[in-house]
Amino acid sequence: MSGIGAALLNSLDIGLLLFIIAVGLNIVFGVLNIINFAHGALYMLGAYLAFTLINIAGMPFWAALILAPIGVAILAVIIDRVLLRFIYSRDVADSLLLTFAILLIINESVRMIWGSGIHVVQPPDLLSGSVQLLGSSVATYSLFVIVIGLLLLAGLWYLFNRTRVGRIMRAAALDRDMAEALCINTRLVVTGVFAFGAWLAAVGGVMAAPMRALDPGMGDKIIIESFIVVVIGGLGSFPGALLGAIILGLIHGFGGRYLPEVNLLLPFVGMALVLLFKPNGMMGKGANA
Amino acid sequence: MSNPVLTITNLTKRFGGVTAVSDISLDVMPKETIAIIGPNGAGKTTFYNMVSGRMQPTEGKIMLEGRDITGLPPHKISRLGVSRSFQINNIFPEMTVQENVEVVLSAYHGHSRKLFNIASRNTSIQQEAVEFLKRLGIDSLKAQRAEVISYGDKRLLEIAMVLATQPKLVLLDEPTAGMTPDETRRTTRLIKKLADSGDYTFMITEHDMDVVFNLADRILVMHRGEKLFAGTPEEVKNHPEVRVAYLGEEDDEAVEEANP
Amino acid sequence: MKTKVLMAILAVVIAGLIAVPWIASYFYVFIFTEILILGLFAASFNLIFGYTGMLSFGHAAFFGIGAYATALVLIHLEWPFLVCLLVSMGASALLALMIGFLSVRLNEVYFAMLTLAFGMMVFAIAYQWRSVTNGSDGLAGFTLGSFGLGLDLTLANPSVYYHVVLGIVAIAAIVLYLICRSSFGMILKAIRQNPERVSFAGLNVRTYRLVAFVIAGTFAGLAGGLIAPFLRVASPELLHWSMSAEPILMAILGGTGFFLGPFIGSAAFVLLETWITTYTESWMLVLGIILAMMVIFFRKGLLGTAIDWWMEVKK
Amino acid sequence: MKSISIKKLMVAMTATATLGTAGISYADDPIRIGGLYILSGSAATYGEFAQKGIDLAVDEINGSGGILGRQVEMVYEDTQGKASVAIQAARKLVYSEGVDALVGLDSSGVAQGMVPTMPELQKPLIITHAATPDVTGKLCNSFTYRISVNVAQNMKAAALVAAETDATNWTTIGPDYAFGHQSWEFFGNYLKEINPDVNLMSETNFPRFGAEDFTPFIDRVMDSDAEGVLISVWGGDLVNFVRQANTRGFFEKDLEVMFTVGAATEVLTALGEEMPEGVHLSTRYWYEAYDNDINDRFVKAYLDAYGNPPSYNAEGAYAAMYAYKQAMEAAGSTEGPAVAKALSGMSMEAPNGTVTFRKGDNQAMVSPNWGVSGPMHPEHGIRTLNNLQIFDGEKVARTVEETGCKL
Repeated sequence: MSGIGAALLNSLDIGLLLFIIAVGLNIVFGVLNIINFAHGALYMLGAYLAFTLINIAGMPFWAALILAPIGVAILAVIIDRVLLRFIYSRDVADSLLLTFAILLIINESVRMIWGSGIHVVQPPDLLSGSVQLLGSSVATYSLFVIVIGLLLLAGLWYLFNRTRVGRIMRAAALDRDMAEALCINTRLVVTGVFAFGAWLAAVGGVMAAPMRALDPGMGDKIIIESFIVVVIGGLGSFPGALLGAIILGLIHGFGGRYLPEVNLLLPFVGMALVLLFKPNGMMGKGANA
Repeated sequence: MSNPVLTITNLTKRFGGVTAVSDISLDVMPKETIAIIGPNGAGKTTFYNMVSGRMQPTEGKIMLEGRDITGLPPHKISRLGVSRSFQINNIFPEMTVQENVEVVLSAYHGHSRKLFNIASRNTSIQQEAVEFLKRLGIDSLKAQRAEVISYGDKRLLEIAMVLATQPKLVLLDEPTAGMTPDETRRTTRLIKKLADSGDYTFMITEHDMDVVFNLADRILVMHRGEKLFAGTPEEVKNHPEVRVAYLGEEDDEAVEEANP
Repeated sequence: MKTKVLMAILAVVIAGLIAVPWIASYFYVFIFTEILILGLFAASFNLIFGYTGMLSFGHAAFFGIGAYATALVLIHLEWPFLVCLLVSMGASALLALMIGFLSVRLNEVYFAMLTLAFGMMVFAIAYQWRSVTNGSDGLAGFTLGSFGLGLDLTLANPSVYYHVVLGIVAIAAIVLYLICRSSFGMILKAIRQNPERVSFAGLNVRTYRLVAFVIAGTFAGLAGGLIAPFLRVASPELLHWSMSAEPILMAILGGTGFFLGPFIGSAAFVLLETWITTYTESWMLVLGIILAMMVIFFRKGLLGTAIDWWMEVKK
Repeated sequence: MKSISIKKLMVAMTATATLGTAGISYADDPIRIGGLYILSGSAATYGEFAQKGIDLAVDEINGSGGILGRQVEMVYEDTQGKASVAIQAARKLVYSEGVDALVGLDSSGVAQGMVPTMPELQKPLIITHAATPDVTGKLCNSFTYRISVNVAQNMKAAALVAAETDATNWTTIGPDYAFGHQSWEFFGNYLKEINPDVNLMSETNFPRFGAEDFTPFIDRVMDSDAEGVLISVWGGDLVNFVRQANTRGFFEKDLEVMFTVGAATEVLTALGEEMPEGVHLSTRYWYEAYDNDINDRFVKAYLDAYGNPPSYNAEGAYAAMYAYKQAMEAAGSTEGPAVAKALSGMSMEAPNGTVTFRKGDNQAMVSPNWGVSGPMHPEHGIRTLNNLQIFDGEKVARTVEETGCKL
């Protein structure tokens, strides 16, 4: 029984981490109609910046959690102004290709700056070690990830439901025409949304840094996961991203444990099934694609 | 007279709680031109979408020459002989004007399944395409890329593509929308000529009442998804309810729709 | 005049390709083998991308399945190479039929995501089905026997293998070219520009997309069958999504609007990689910058840009 | 018009014809040696350490007159841990860069794909890291040598260590490719031979190489009846694994934990104190295990140059350069077949003592090292190894007949 409890908690921390990352991807897609292939690279940048701030500059983890995402968001503003502005009016395929190019550039830059070796970020003392919960030992840091994930979830919920900006974003994500009417004309909103998506990716990166070894391939691993989350939940849907992330977390947590022979296959089977039977995702619009 | 080309019975379309088209019945006789009019949101386009297979009706039946075509996908309905144009230009922008028609012709003649012929050397289809362009008076544009020709010419090209499928029934969705007065006159004349040739059965929606009264043998007036009245142009002109519900607003509507 | 010039250029290029083993250093035999195989892979992809307008992110599934089919036949049955290639094409055609049947119903992003999912499912199966595929290590250690048709060719000799690849890719390219300029090909181009109009012309767009998808998959499988003996290994990375990205890059680089675009793209890609990695390890950085420039400013690709430039000069 | 385009074509053709003429070397040119390592991704530190070892050897060799009076020059290519990439990289090194010999290979999967192609290249390859028994077994050939410990040798030693413990129920966590699966297979067979009473559990764990999350596998082992676990995870994966295992309390359980490549200093350096005390760690070379002049000099030079102690990968790569020096000087040439022939049966002095490439399978008779992790080293920032056991390389090796190699 303790096995299931542990797997459940493990699923939850992976799921909430994936949620933080994927919801950024989803907002960018929803409002800007851009599939941001470089989203994983921005997540990686968050982690590496945290590494520099903590291990090189000697800052505390908390400072990195604030500063690194801001740094990435600033970079996102530059990317948006220098590159993406050319392709907002074009086909989705073009944005996929351009952001793929950005991914290549960021990946290689990370390799040049930080080297291709493994780096490790220590969790803050307060959060290292483990506690007993549900009869099994759970990493304190996992609980922290879950707490931060839930806080962000609450924050995003507030943003989307209680603030004007958020409501516009959410409405725009569900209705492209409205997006065009309300947002696309406003360059500030476009840049802001892209930077916000990048900020979320980077928060995910900083959160992941103490759990994962850093290497320049870490962004590529997460981007496909994020695609799966977003597709399962529904492109452009905010609650969908949460549902998709939890489902993928469960697939990882339980699949690796109880079905290790096919654990690689399961997420993609889930993704395909959703696309086949509910192309807009579990929480997407009802209409067919 | 002969049997109707198209028989529509109790056609209804609901979106959630909204009824867009409600209980419309209509017979279309061979070689006649029937116009469907009504203010914005009257359900004309939804009606067209159901007849052409773009939307599934909620209720009702559509029979084409005695054959049930209700709910068939567009390509099947098109194969059976209903062809339509759209309010917005619907052509192949990167092809030449002539190629646009050739695509439709090769689909019609079944060439489209050929993997190893050389499309650009099919002279019979090329000649036929030019024939259709001539019929619409745009054969001089045949070598132009379709995206560069004028708006009015694009609409004529689309009509040429519609006719190229040798349809039993031609649906034209506001053929003169957005045209200059000159283009409108030219287009009306062309359609009139085609209708008078006795080769085609037309169903037309239109805002421009001059065009409607000029072309239509019969008119169906729709209002809020329902059939308000059906009759000859004369009857429609004199029908008090129609005048109140629709004709009075004509000018405003036309302006609104011409600037989408 | 124009066609004559084009034919002359093409003749010289083909003559140059035939002569590669004699005029270039030995290393370039390998380079050009790779260019031809990846060129065919990219050209097969362009049938659905450049012509039909479907952005698939799972095209490597067919490439990889072709490689695995040839490797498995060589290991277990030791059939002639030509038969291996037919098996590869058959296997990938079947897979393309299955994946395509389910995928062509969706559009744009949804199509891209579904093909990505299916492609990665094939990857995961190859990765975890150790008893057949040897898992992540892939199948290696197979040797080429006879060619088939009673031809006596020493396929193990890289120069001979290069000429075999050149011949097969040339035939495949001609077949693909004929398909592109057939009435069917014209319908595909029409579908890319306006699928709705095509269906209102009485054609089932899904059927046409499916046929195009299967043809593209089959030729990708042929390319895969050629790559396995060249690489000496059929491994899961041939099925990975990043392998699916390569024909996309090549098609964009060369020009999606032209039949030869993907081949030009393949050549540019492989040669640039070879040359740039000699000077710097940051090949991916350079590639990223080039790709960004191509997407933003030269969407017609190298070939399209070159032709535009040539037209300007002529004026 | 026509004449212009033809002229352009001529220029283009001339350019094609002069596409490099590498491959010809002259007596006073440096000897070029190609290094094939993982230089990117989660295992890239291994390539980095190997490069450091090689650079050290090359500096020493060049400083004392080079090989056959010629300087040595290294050319590296990244294998990315993929066989297809490695094979193409080797072709580039041989045919384009004109290298005389090859060293490297980190991954068993890469080695299995690459080794069968060596006779075509006609250049010798000394494997310095990849451990699959097959490449000096059923896939062996006269151009392929290995200077490092293979899985069979290391697992024989591991079985001897395991037999000393009280554990009878054994399972494994290993990367899902040749290395992980072969480690478990050889370990199990040898352990069964020594002690028929052990139970090799059918529930094994093979997470994919490069997987980020090992917790499901860790939990699975913790919930099972396992008393002993053989862990062949390595590289960045091992760093991730140990940190995640720590948070789950994996090492506090009453488990015999054996890391088959756990004493790689790359990993120990990255982990520092996070590597727990009291677990069995193996390495193919432990820098404090050998008391000889060459080792003293090597370790000191390495520490001076890079600030951390050398790993087995660094040592293997370092020794491989000296192996080439000795073989090329014995052959009196850099011709591939001649150098390969000279390597066969050759004995040399290396940091880990006298190393002999056995004639029948070209496997070097080198010793696996096993120990138990102890307190932190006061200067090197890594765990020390207690109860160090140096197994005789020859005794833990399979016989030539058993390898299946027919040379």
